[in-house]
Amino acid sequence: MNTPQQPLLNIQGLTKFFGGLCAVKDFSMTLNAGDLAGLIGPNGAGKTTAFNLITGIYHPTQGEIDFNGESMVGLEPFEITRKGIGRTFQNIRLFPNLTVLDNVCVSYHPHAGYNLVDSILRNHRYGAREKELVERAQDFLAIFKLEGIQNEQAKNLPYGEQRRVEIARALACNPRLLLLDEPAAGMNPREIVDLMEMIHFIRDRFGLTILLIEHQMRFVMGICEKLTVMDFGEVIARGTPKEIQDDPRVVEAYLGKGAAHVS
Amino acid sequence: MDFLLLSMVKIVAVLAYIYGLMWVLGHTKRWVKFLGVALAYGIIQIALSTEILTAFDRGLLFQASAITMVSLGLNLIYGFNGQFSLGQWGFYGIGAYTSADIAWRWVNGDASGFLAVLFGVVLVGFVIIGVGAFLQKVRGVPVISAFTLYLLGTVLAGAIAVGLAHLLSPLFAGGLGVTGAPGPLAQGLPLQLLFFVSVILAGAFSAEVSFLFGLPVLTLGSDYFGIATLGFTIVVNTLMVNSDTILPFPEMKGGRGMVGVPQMNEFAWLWVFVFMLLVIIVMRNLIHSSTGRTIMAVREDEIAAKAMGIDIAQTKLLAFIFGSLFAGIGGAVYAHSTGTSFLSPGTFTFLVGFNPLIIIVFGGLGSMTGTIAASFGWIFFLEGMLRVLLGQLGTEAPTWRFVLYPITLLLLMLIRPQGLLGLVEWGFLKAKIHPLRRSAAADAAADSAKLS
Amino acid sequence: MFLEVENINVYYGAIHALQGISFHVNEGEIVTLIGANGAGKSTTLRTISGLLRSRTGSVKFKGHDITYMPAEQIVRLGISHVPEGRKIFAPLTVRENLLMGAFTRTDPAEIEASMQRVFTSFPRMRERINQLGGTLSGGEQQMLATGRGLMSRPGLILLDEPSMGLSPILVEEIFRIIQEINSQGTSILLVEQNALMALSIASRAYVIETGRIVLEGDAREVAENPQVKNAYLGV
Amino acid sequence: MQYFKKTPVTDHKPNSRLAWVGQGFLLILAIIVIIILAQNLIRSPSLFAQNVIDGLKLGFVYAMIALGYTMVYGIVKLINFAHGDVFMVGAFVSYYAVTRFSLHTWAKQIFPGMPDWLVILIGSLTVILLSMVVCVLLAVTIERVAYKPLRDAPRIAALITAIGVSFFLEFFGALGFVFSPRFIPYKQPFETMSWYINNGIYPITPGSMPPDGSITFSNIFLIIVIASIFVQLLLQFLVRRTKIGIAMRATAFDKPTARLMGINVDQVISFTFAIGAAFAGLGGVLYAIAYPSIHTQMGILPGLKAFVAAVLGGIGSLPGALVGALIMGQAEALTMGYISTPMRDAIAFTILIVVLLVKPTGIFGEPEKEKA
Amino acid sequence: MRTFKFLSLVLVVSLLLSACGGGASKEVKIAILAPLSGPVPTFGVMTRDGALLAIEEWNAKGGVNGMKIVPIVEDSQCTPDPAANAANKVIDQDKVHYIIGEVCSKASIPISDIANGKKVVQISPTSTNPSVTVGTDGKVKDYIFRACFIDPFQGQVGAKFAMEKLGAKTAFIMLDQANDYVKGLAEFFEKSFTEAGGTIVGKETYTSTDTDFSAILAKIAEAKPDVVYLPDYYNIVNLATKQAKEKGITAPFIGGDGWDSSDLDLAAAAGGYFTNHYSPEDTRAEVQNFVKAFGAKYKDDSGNPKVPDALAALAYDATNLMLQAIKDAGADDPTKVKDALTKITFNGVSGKITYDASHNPVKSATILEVTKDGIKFNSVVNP
Repeated sequence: MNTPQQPLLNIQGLTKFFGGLCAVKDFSMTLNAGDLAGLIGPNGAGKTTAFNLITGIYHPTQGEIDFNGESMVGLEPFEITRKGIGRTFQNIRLFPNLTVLDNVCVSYHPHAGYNLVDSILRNHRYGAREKELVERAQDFLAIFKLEGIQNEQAKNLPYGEQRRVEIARALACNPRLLLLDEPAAGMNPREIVDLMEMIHFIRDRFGLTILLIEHQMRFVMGICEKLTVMDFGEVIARGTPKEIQDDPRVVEAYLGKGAAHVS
Repeated sequence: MDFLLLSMVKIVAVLAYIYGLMWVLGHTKRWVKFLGVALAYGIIQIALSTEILTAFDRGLLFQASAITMVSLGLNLIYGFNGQFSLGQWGFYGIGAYTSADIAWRWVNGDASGFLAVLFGVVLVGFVIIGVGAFLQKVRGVPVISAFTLYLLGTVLAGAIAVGLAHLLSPLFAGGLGVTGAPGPLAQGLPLQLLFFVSVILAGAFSAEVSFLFGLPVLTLGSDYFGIATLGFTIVVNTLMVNSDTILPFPEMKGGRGMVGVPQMNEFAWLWVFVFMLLVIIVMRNLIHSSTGRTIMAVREDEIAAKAMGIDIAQTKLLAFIFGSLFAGIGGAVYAHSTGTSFLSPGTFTFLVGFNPLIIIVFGGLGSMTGTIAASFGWIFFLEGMLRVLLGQLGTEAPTWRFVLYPITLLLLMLIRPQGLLGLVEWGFLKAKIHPLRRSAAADAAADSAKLS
Repeated sequence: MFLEVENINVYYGAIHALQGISFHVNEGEIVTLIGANGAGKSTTLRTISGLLRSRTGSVKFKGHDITYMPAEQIVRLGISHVPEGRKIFAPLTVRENLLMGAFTRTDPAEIEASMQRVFTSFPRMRERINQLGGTLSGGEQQMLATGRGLMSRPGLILLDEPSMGLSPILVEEIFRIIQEINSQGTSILLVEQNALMALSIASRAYVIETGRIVLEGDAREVAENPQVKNAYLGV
Repeated sequence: MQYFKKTPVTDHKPNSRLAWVGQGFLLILAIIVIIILAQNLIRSPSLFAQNVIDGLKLGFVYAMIALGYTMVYGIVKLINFAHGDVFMVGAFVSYYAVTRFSLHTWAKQIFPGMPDWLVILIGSLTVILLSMVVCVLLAVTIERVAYKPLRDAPRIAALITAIGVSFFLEFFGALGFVFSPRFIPYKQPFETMSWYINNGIYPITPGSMPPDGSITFSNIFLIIVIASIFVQLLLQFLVRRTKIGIAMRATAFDKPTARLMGINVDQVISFTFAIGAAFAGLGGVLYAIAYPSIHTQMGILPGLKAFVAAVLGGIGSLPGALVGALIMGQAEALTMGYISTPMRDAIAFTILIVVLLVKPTGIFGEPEKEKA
Repeated sequence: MRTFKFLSLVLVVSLLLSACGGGASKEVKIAILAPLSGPVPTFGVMTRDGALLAIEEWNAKGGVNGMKIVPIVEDSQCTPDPAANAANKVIDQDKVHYIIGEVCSKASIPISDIANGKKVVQISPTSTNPSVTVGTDGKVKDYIFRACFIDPFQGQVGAKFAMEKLGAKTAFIMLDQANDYVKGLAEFFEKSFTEAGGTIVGKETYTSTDTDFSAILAKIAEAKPDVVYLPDYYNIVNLATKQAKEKGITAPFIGGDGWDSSDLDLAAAAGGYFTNHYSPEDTRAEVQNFVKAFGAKYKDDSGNPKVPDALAALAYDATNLMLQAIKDAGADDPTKVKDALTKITFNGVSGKITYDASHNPVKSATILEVTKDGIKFNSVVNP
């Protein structure tokens, strides 16, 4: 475990240019272990780009990302994941033709405990470890109330279940930091309440640090302990939900000027 | 019309045979499994020995088996891993020529082919592991540089292997005899054992070539990868045509075709059956494992796979290597089971190379059953049924064979673009359906979660 | 009625994205659909413009049933869809983009006149006329997309998230232009995440949540609705 | 404030170590190629020039076929394997137009007083036009029957269909009553003339060889170059200046949005096939004139090479198709001239692979966007 | 499992049925294996037509030994696998004892292995590869014969003609490395030419799918040989000679029997010479009757009588040889037929044919000259 004074995630001066376009500009953020933080901002503000930079899908033009005291810059996405950063995607990216169980099992691959030779020979080790792996995955699905649909193809699930599978899959990577990209998109209020409970639950149960992007203010304000607001690739405010709500810049950027008099 | 009926019955029978074989392989009782496999082998072996199955059927059966292995390999690369490859036929050819040359030299009193490939395969294997470990340590090496290092290592290893082979091959001279008068090692059971080894070596050789080729080329986008691999097939074919001028293999006789390739003869079905079964089992075991899941995950969504901690480059390479291994084994088995001791580059041109692709799309991408069934069905339809049918219709009709074939192809694609069997799997090939599991821990966890 | 959408159900594969949505737009008004990401706002627009098919119900425009009409014909009837994310033809110049907007029209002189009108609304476009669409900034792209949508001289414009990724000044600008377009007699169906801004210019509003309309009414009333406030600011 | 501030890493490239190894490897390859070429250039400049001219001829023919591939691929992402066979049909149509119907001299029959050169010019243009029209009809039919029903199916299904169509055209054409299985000596609508350059341009007369160090070329070479450049310019005009051309580019970029503009995407796609086929028809006639032995499988290899050229140049890009084709032509001609003829396909593909490794989407290709 | 049992039953029953269906003894079946698809369907069609003509003529005369001759045509694609399948099919399924074919050596070799193993007589009309009739062990395959020259003879004749009649001192050879017919001729031409004191000033290879020979021709223009030896089929000859004319190359081209075709481009190849089995101008009755009968049976695109080429002539001869041997043997018995073939003396279109120990025909060669107006007889060279 990292010492309290050392943040789990420390991002400094992160900048990303696409061609001439600056998608993320001098983005900084620190997360301590156990934080439940939110990243908000209008569409196109650069939030997802920031996620992609943290997870290595894009390589930053400038800046540093330290996770657990180690630099993540230049690492391949799969290496970053193996170091302990899991994520979900804005527009659900499950493996549509695989079953729910297999979707989760894929994440266990680095910890499968048996290698290629074992699987080809189907030896004892394969049998034992594969069984263990599947059982672990099944336990996991049970936590998310997905055990009944474990043999369904992911593409045949309704939206809400797909979201849950995606979160389960990300958690199966055994991350310390979980990045959730719009987990509540397309959910109805009831599902959102469930989701909020679930996020609290997984954070406590797995000892996670969570960073999420979300548009549903109800959700964000209700769940996050600290917030960072982005607009045009830049951080314009940070603080607790209460502070953010009262920040005029945020109100202006997020709701537009017309809203100023409403709230 | 009894010919038509008969050939249709043959198609159905061969599919039933495969179904039975897969069913029996998937049986939970071990003795049923072994007995069933032995029976499946035995039925055909007896039918072949007693000539109930004629040489015509035998030819179709063996060709279908060879193409099954190639197509399975391609399905692993394309159907399961999503890499559109047209290079499979090249690896098939490499396998065929490698094994043919090993065996040809062997029966002609020269062990150097065998030794060179053996040492080559082993040494290159070391090179791959060694350079791989080095690159792992250095990290962040561009693909072309990595390729260059592997290439240098391979060339070095190849040179050492050839040197060693020339040094050691006289040791075998006594046992091998000379051309026309083969010694004890070059005939009978030892020769059959050599076939076994050389088929595996040829497969391994194909796999190593595919590693070297795939390493840089797999970084290309889908269609570009397809064209690059098509280029590979064409380059391999060109080298075959010029094997006696550009390459130093006079016994391959270049474009005129290699004659005198040793044949498995009475053991042919044994080896064909064993290797086909081996390929099916290895591939099935591979797919239904953790690695297999990653292979499919890469097909489904590369970015999501990356985010789940999967090394995309390694996974693609792995599927490509295994696919090529199967192609190489298929080619090697083919070379020794044609029954005509003749191998010609004409078999390995790129146009014929579309066949495995057509087969796997027919059978259904990502379906092993589909591939196996389509391989047999396709050969028995095109080379069996259509040939027999049109042969009956007069002297002009055979010209129509390749007019009817593409029409069938078009209709099938229009009716079932997702392939005949889609994702259906038979018996043994089915993925395990895991029963619901409710452990105490899970219950407790679920309770504590209090999720509605 | 000008545009009437009745009980449409749209599926993405197994996902039931729109669950029986009905609403209408009268001639000359601005109607806004608001709701969270993924609620089905864009899906509704895509269904109206013919890119998606509803399994049930009907979409009627000026008396024509356009439920099963291909998108390219719906444009000819006078519905112009300015899609989410602008969807500028990046390899085409500004001028070519605008010409594509007028694809359904044949008279070059009139097309030229429309283009001049667009340039009056968006003077920036005139400066960039030979620049490639892909090289424009976000705000310019939105202007181009809106201008392109106007080029077919539509009776109804479907605007999907015109403020996305734009700076507040630009958002103001865009909304000013939207009002201007509307004042010239074009009806507007506006989908907007910047809810309160949208409500400030709309006459009527519908709130969509997970594929259903949960609230509808006069824009001012909707804006005052506590639920809406809660949803958009979490207060 | 510390003085030695840790400067942020600029432009993180994940792959940067040991890059010199790969660069060195490519450099050595390039140096070998340059040395071989330079040596031969010095040894016999006229032979080198001759090879370059022959390569140009080949390259411009490829360019014409490559256009069809690149346009179709650009718009529907389909490798249209049947394109080479459409090209073959073009050659056959012109052959029958000339031999059966003497279409190349129709003007003579109607206006007997017309000068010969005009008759031949009009006749040849008629023949070419007829081939183009037939090819267009054929291609549009193929598109409607075989590809359109599969537009929403997996891409591979359309590819397999394309292979099927290709087989069908080859072997249906080979039936006795359709075209013929034979290698038919092509009857040109006009006479071949050739010249040599050796301190001036002189015609080659039969029975005497041009002096040493001459560079020869023929009217066919000129026609191919002119036609190919003309087609390029025409197509550039079409896609840059005309409404349908702009619509093609819009459709290629984004089909749903194109539909929102009122563009009938199906029609645009058919139109693209038609244009590609028209140029394939023209290419077929010119190819047959240049290489006058036609048979039903004549389209396979030129088609494949043209496609490779299109990929080399960056598929979807029109200038790319031209540049790629010219590179292919030079690569083949120089390989034939200085390495070994049988290796020319192998060398051409090796060049392709090397180029793709350095620039994964071809010379003029747009880089593929990564989406997350 | 029930369906499985049912299917096996059906299989067994149908196998039994098929085994019972024997042919009537009043006919003799001859299989014609030709590449009707694959890379060279034209050769296959010509071969098939020549062979069918011969069979038709024999049937018109009452068959062989009173038995009607039934032709069975199969597509062997000029590719080993389909050729083997075709051979197996006609032998196993149709119970054929006599095979005419294939054109390409790479198809004839697998067929010959199968046919020889099954004691089926095969005459390949045009495959020149020695491996067709001689096994890998160096022993002659008893049942396999061919109707064409083997390479050395044509190569020698070509070289002799070039030196003696054309007075050539230098020659340039163009060859297709992958085609053993071409390669064989080229090899023996080179050998004879250099042995007789000539010089080979250049040797360039191409492949059968090539259409552009300019690089090779540029080298020829530079080397300035007295003759160019191009022993390939007419399709290559058409292309190469046409391009040579464009480059102003005046050296005459010399080739082999592959040139013989009604599709030879006379304008391009004019001034060339080739060795052949016969000349359609030959006044021998065999030749004239054949040309006439062929033209009467087969029409070209414009409805004119088709002129047979070397492939048709050789297939015709091969079929006649086979039938003559069956007649000589007096029975439908492959063993006797192959013995009869070794002893045969037959006056065919391509001359008087006898077989040597390696089952290669011994016959004379004709030299033909190509002119703008047609192919003219030049001289006859005897072995």
